[in-house]
Amino acid sequence: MELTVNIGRLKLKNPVMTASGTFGYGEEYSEFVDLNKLGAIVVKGLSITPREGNPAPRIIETPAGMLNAIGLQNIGVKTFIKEKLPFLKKFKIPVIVNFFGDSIEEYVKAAEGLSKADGVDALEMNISCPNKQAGWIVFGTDPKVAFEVVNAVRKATDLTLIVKLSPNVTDIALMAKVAEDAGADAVSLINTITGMAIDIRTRRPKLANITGGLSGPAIKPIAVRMVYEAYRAVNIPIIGMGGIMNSEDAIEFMIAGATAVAVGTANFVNPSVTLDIIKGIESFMGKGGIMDVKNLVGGLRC
Amino acid sequence: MELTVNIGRLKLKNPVMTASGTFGYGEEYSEFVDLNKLGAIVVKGLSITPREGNPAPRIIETPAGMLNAIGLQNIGVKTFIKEKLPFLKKFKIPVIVNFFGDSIEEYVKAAEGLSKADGVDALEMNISCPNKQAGWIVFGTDPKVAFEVVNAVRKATDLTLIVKLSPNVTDIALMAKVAEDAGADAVSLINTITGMAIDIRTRRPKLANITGGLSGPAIKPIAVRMVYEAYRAVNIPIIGMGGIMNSEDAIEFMIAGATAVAVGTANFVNPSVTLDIIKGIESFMGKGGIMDVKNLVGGLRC
Amino acid sequence: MLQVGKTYDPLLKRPFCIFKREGNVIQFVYRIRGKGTRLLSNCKKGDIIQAIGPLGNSYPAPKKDFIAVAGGIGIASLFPLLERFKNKAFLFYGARTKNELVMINKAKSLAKKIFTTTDDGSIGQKGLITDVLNDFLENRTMPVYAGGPMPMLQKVSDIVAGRGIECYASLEEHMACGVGACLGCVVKTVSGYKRVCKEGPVFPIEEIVW
Amino acid sequence: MLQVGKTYDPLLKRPFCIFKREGNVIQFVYRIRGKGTRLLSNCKKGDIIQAIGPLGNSYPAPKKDFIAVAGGIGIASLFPLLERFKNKAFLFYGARTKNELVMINKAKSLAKKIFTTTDDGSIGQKGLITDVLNDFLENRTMPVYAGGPMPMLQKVSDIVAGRGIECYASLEEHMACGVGACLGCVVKTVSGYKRVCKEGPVFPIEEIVW
Ligand SMILES: Cc1cc2nc3c(=O)[nH]c(=O)nc-3n(C[C@H](O)[C@H](O)[C@H](O)COP(=O)(O)OP(=O)(O)OC[C@H]3O[C@@H](n4cnc5c(N)ncnc54)[C@H](O)[C@@H]3O)c2cc1C
Ligand SMILES: Cc1cc2nc3c(=O)[nH]c(=O)nc-3n(C[C@H](O)[C@H](O)[C@H](O)COP(=O)(O)OP(=O)(O)OC[C@H]3O[C@@H](n4cnc5c(N)ncnc54)[C@H](O)[C@@H]3O)c2cc1C
Ligand SMILES: Cc1cc2nc3c(=O)[nH]c(=O)nc-3n(C[C@H](O)[C@H](O)[C@H](O)COP(=O)(O)O)c2cc1C
Ligand SMILES: Cc1cc2nc3c(=O)[nH]c(=O)nc-3n(C[C@H](O)[C@H](O)[C@H](O)COP(=O)(O)O)c2cc1C
Ligand code: FES
Ligand code: FES
Repeated sequence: MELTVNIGRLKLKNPVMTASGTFGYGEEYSEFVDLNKLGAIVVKGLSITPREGNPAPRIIETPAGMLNAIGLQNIGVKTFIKEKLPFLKKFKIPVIVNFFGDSIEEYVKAAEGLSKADGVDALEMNISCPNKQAGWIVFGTDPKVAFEVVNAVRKATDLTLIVKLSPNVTDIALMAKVAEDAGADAVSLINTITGMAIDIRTRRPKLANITGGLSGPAIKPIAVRMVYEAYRAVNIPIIGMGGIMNSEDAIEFMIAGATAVAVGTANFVNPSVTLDIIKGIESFMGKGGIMDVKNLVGGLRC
Repeated sequence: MELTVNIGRLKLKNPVMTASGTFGYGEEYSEFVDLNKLGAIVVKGLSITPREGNPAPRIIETPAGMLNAIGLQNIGVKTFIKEKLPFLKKFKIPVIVNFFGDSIEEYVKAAEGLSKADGVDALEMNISCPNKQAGWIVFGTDPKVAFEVVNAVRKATDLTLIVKLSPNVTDIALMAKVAEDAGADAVSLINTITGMAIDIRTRRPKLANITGGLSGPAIKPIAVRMVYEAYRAVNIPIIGMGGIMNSEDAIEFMIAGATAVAVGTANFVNPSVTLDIIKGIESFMGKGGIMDVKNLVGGLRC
Repeated sequence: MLQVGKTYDPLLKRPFCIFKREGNVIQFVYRIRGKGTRLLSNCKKGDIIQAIGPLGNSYPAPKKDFIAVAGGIGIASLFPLLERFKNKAFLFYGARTKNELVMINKAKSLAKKIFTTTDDGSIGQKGLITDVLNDFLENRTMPVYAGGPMPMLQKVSDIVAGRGIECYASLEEHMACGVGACLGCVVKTVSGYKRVCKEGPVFPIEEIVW
Repeated sequence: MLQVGKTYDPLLKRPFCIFKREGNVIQFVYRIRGKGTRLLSNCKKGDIIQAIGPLGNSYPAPKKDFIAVAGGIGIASLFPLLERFKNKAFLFYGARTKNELVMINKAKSLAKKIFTTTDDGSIGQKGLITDVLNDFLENRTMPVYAGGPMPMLQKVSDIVAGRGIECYASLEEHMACGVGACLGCVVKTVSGYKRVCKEGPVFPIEEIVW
């Protein structure tokens, strides 16, 4: 049975990876998961300089989902390379580093810094971040700005470049196309959907940051639809995510058009869920006589 | 205790109405709900000519939500006026008629037809419909097209005009502003979010229509956020909806900025939920010493 | 329609036939199919669940002997008929396997004659119940009442077509409201889409467009 | 962290203190607070729920007599200490009302001395446990261990501040992963945000920025 898939120049032994920000820097879950079994690991988003993040509460549960407003807290590219990468290098799986900036310059600097490091196999750029220059409007919601920042990063790195798209847009297919045109080797979607919750007794937002990102099974129907739309718009591989809780969900994303999938919130519910998903995909393929997992990709029959 | 709120020239005895498409033409729920107790009733979307709607399956449950692809099945403006309006006229509550078209001309015709009928108190125009002229791109996702269609309808009717916004946009505040500028007396949001679900065994979409609209508690955090954003952009009243299941949810929308709320999917879960919500709001006000429900509106403390 | 859980997942009520109603007691018979019915089966004595009903129509009363065709848990829709018209039914009851022929003994005692099949032959004849029905029908023109999965109903429809046989089928479709408001549960008929929860679940079989 | 339901609502595990651990048996003591704990309380004997733990740190062992301050169900975090160091604790135990002073007799038997308050005066002294603590402390410098709601902990912090008293607080924050990966459960400390699930839940109280 063939489980391998390719994302840019990466060859994954199976299509299941972790979603950025939900799996720390890998270490945190290594008690629960044999990291060597994963398709790839995607680490928490990094910026060129460390970020403190938002005050608490940062997390609120919602029906079949959760809102988070971590505020992109991270240790910065340098400390990551020094303190976290050596641990990750011990494993025989691709390490994909998620990163962001609040200006094109910061994106480029982070990409350059990470590209020089030994042990980083690919970059995933998170463009769901507010743009300092453009009045804090999110990079990933304006096609022109998105093109510009992706293109600038493309020129700054030779690594496989994955662009992580924001779902808070009118036309996800267009944004996927823009990323492709700007030189991305793959797109990943979806990032969290902006939401909020209010404590009606105090009349205050439940999150200190007022709004946060919605993730989990609640958003899966939206995410599957967006993968389906993006798949028909681009020729580069898609990494699908948003509410994947089990192997059936993962397969659903693949049929919609995802070459690989990333598991986020589900890790919190079951720390070894990624391994269950890999096993579940294998057994689904076994039962259905599917020899190559790539045959699932985009296999939707309408 | 003051429960009344105003939407355009409508005076509602309380802020709780039904969401279009989830309460039929009122009759269907009249066994469960004393319609006279509602703030207003909003009926299923009408078009100038009847529509057959989509094949089955039209409904799929999702985690804490549901997808629907009814396909805007309706009996048409004329039959509505003849067969359904007489029943609704017997009640002492405002009847708000939701309508749509697939061209500006159809919108205008439906608005004109409904405005002439005795017993229609306000119009809610659903702009989440594909535009025949603009290559079936949804009216409500392009600010220019949205302005044009709302403005055309504004000129065609003297009734209170509510514009129902699509959440499938990058900038809901902008769309609310466009509706206001084009002459809307109020905006209602959110309509369903486009989603899909796939049967992994048959590899077919679970809905005959491929995609459908996501509603229910799953989308509440997104809806509350959008109401909050729209509230800061416009001066006309907002009717908030999306996943309201109980009075606490309704109050949350009001604090975010909604003058009134509409209850959709929750009717399916509990057919008399609207009455429970009205009672719940009253008791919340009683306990909190809130004399006027309007004092909740936009009362978020950040 | 019965509430199956107390949280928002699952969200919607589930439709079931009223199996029996005596005084204040209403009985349902159901198969554990997915997560809703599984949760329902965890209910303990004394638990309270919301319910609305009865909804929609039911089979018209047969005037003479009749044929009842049940596929699996589809038997639930036919039981009230079997009870009301004891020893009048030729019951054709098929299922995938032995233990999906639920309440087979009860059914046997109510029917005039019973024919059973299973897909795997674990009890009764091996094969499809519709094949047995087809053989039995020959020139008979008794009314036919059918409840079961769509493919079975479609076969029944083919079998009775053009033979002047009165035939009613109880349909299943995904439902949200159960009261005719959402237009979610439609079936295509010769006179357009009809709501299974309101105009149905029982339809004259010749009206259905497959 | 304990799984509280079998569906996606509620979704996340809930954090609880390990109240007692003997061989294969782990005990928890919890208050029904919202929908998760309510669901948990419906568990029947034999039900299986997922759990991960133990997670994070615990109170450092006291070297002599010590003060334990518990607010409501915050007592759960202190019990292991009371059991391990019998008759060494001056226990200050406050709650809103009588029946929220859970396991008060057990606590009494383990403590050297117990002081109780309730907000409504239904048992013990009426008022806040921190006021009683404040009076008691005077010039004493015993180490203080505190578990309870944030406002109580903040008062404890004010009381011990600048008096050279060793003081540890067990904090509560909303959690998602429980293993330090999501950065969701942070508390602001003098050296930046720290994760309650990983660097905590117990922190030297003077490190916390209120
Ligand atoms: C009018 C009518 C009467 C019925 N009577 C009975 C009965 O007496 N006994 C019995 O065992 N079953 C009956 N069914 C089928 C029963 O409603 C489904 O088995 C049940 O809804 C499955 O729910 P689930 O959560 O376990 O399955 P899931 O597959 O998890 O359900 C997911 C969703 O699909 C819907 N769904 C799944 N299967 C069906 C189906 N066959 N028909 C309609 N919706 C479905 C559910 O309602 C739910 O919204 C009847 C259906 C209808 C329409
Ligand atoms: C380290 C730690 C140890 C704890 N130990 C105990 C214990 O031994 N016994 C006990 O009764 N309670 C304990 N709590 C509090 C307990 O976790 C909450 O009461 C519980 O999560 C509430 O869940 P719910 O679904 O009933 O409430 P809801 O209010 O419905 O919960 C909604 C969400 O808020 C979170 N939440 C609500 N209250 C708290 C809280 N106080 N702390 C953290 N998250 C919260 C929930 O985890 C959930 O994500 C502890 C909390 C922490 C952080
Ligand atoms: C707590 C948390 C932190 C996250 N941090 C990041 C991040 O740093 N960078 C990023 O691109 N996405 C981040 N995400 C988004 C996830 O990677 C993923 O796109 C999203 O959660 C949807 O998947 P899920 O529903 O499986 O969680 C974060 C999500 C969560 C829940
Ligand atoms: C079955 C169904 C049919 C609907 N039909 C319409 C419609 O005809 N016109 C319209 O503007 N909105 C329609 N809606 C959207 C609802 O009015 C509402 O905006 C949406 O469902 C969000 O609210 P909820 O989560 O409370 O259901 C429909 C929703 C559902 C679930
Ligand atoms: S279930 Fe809503 S119309 Fe039948
Ligand atoms: S709960 Fe995730 S870091 Fe603490």
